[in-house]
Amino acid sequence: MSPKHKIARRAARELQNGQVVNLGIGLPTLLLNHTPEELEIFVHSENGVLGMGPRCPLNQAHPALIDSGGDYIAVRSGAAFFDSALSFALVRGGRLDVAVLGALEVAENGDLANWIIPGKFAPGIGGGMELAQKARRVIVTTTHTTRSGAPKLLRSCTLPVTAKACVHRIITELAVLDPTPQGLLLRELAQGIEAQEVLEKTEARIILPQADPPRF
Amino acid sequence: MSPKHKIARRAARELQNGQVVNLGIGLPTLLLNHTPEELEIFVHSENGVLGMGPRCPLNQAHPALIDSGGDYIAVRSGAAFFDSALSFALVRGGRLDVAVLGALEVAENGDLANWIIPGKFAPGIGGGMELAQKARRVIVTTTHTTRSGAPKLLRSCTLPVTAKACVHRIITELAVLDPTPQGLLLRELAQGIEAQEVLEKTEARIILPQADPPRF
Amino acid sequence: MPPAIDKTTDPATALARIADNSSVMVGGFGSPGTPFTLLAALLRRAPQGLTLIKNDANEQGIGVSTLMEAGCARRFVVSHMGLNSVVIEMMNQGELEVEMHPQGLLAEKIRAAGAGLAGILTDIGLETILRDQRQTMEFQGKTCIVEPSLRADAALVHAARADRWGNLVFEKTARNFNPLMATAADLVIVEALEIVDIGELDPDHIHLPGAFVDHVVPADASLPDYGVLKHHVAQA
Amino acid sequence: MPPAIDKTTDPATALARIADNSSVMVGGFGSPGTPFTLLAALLRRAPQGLTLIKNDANEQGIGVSTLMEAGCARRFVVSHMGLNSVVIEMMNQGELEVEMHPQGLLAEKIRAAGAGLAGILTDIGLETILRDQRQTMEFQGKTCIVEPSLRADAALVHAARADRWGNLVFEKTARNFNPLMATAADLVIVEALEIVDIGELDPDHIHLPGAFVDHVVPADASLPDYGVLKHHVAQA
Repeated sequence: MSPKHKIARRAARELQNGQVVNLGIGLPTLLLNHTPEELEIFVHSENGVLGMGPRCPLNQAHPALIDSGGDYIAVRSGAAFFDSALSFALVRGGRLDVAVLGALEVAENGDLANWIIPGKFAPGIGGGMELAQKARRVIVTTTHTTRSGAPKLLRSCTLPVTAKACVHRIITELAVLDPTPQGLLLRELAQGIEAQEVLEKTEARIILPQADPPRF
Repeated sequence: MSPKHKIARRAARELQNGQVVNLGIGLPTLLLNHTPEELEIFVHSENGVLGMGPRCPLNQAHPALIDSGGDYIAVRSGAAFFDSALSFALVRGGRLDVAVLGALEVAENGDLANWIIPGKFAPGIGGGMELAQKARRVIVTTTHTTRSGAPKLLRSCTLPVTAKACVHRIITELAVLDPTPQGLLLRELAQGIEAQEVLEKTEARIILPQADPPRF
Repeated sequence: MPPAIDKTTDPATALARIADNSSVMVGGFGSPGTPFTLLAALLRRAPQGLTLIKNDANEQGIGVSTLMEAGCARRFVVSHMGLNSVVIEMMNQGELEVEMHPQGLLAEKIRAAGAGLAGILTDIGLETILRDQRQTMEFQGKTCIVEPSLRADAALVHAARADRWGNLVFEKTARNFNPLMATAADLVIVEALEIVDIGELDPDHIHLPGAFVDHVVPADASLPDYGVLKHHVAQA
Repeated sequence: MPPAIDKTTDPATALARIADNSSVMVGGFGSPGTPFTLLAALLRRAPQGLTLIKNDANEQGIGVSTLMEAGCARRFVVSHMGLNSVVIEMMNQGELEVEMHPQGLLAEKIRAAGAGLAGILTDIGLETILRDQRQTMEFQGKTCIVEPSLRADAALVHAARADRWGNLVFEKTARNFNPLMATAADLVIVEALEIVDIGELDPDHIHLPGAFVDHVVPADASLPDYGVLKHHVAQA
């Protein structure tokens, strides 16, 4: 299993029956491939749908039915469509239980940077700032390091933040970590990974648990 | 014909094909009895309907279909229902062509007072303030004087205003008058009424036209 | 259907979290859209010191007026109560603290809370006595009134149809403040004249998605309040 | 039906009042809801110096991007343009002035204009670099960003169905910014895939009443833009 699917599979376990969930573009959308059949969640997409299903093949695609990433999707029973103002009223008004987001950087206190690299990458803000700042629970799914091996989990963000102290949990292919004011609390380790590897690949301070952490 | 119906009949002539119109509670609603069959207007009611028709008898009344005064109404072809935020977005956003309102007092510059008599009558604000301030054209329909014969068209309002300089036209059982900074411009006289009577029953300054005004 | 998805319950259970001194929004404009079943159940609980928020006061002996007549309310945020001389008298006697707003601004204040905004800037009422009681600011060369958003502990909402997860459809002029209030309270209780299974409502024509709703209870359609009030019918 | 009620016309007639240097809102989130027929007709007129306002930049060669590629736009107010490297490059080269907003705030700014509000108070972005470019104020003990409402000279709107007076129904995720923009411009032009007679739309399920609409034109359903874009379909 690829690191991304490993992350998605672990992250899918965060979701609980009845929750209203937004899955960011990219890795977070993979969660839908790993949720158990019996889990009933309502997936929100910023462009105005609650109750979206998975991406769909050409013969089922409807030209007026996409997710916020532009991909054609199906909807599940109980879905509803609405305009962009209501879509974000749901987010800012506190009715989004969980947002699963990608990250460029996460700081040990939960600051998230995922929208701009000044001078290099500035495609826009999108819905990410409101999701990060207002979802009741923010879960970051990300590879533990950049492609070149640089740490993404830092003492503090070097990039402009999307929102401060907003991340509740970070899930990487190596570990599950919860931001705290004192550093990242190591909650779980991936199968076959030792804490030492996580320490080496992380710039943020890491708080090790008393006992051996559970494996995922 | 009663003075109220005389006023309503004249006021109905102000409405033009295609207009979006709000008719205040009381006298203004009588306009619907006097509009020509072929006139196509869309009547708005604050409680969330555009395209309302006349009040309806018991056997046609629907418990979920009233106007803002609480009376059961019919709707016409092309009607739409909406929530209270959209209902007033239509008003404040500039899409209400005409509001026909009642008055306690009107000043010669177009100030309108129709919502409160401090210490005596304070049922609330309702939609009147937004209608008066934001309708593209405000027509006041009112008896020329109070029941006790006191003038209602004044140099300036003695009661707290609903909105300032908002009235474009006043229609009473005696005359049609347009507020201006210099006083009320006499535009029309009712059949059998002389300008002298209007002058006597009005406190506001009245600007008489050069020629004999048309009769209604 | 797992219990997490099925939000249907009875009025008493749904209302149990409304404590004394709570703020409670009540849908409806006049009778249509007023949650009569929920109000009757709340009256039986007889909470004290409520702040009630409704477009109007209904009429004597009807709907939200019954709570005020029974002394359950300390404060009333409202736009117009012209059809209820009893509540006007309570206000005049100082038995009820009343805060009045222009109708559309009351709707916007509630909607703003639902949309997570702190407030809105408006020019409505700027040249009236309302200005004296309101905060103003200069913005882009013009004076504006700053209206804070208005949130409540609970909202009581009436819908024509709801599915078991709380997707809502309103009917005719019974929509009014209901979908707005349903976004602006910590506890949102909906009564529906008809409760259907998930999937039976057209996703393009759901007026408010179930994410905003905590409880769904059946409206007691036998209450006369849901019928036509004869004194409001045109005389032939 | 008298002409005053029938708002149907052709795209060229409807667009004639859009002058150089106008501000123009364009509905759509990605392709769904983008008014492709109106954009194609506007491109033929080749206006100069436009300020365009849209959630996104569509994609290269599609929709609002064609106007920017043709040099018709001076300024672009947008939330995200991640699928359009051409427009990003125009921004980076200084050929296009770009103003970016969080997506929901862009929607709220437009809606606020439609509701006749001067602005809204929000805490979104308060702890980010956005704050540096925005007005802040203290309100009820908290710092807020004051966002001015956003109005345009014209709005180009796509609907699934319209009646001849402009009552509108949207479909699935093609609703998005369309009903909001239709309230927030001086000239509102709607293209509809289906135009029906007055009275054929269910009054409870009209998404936007015709009072907000100036012109209704038929969408040219033969344009490939209205179909499924294959590069966005999941690979088997």
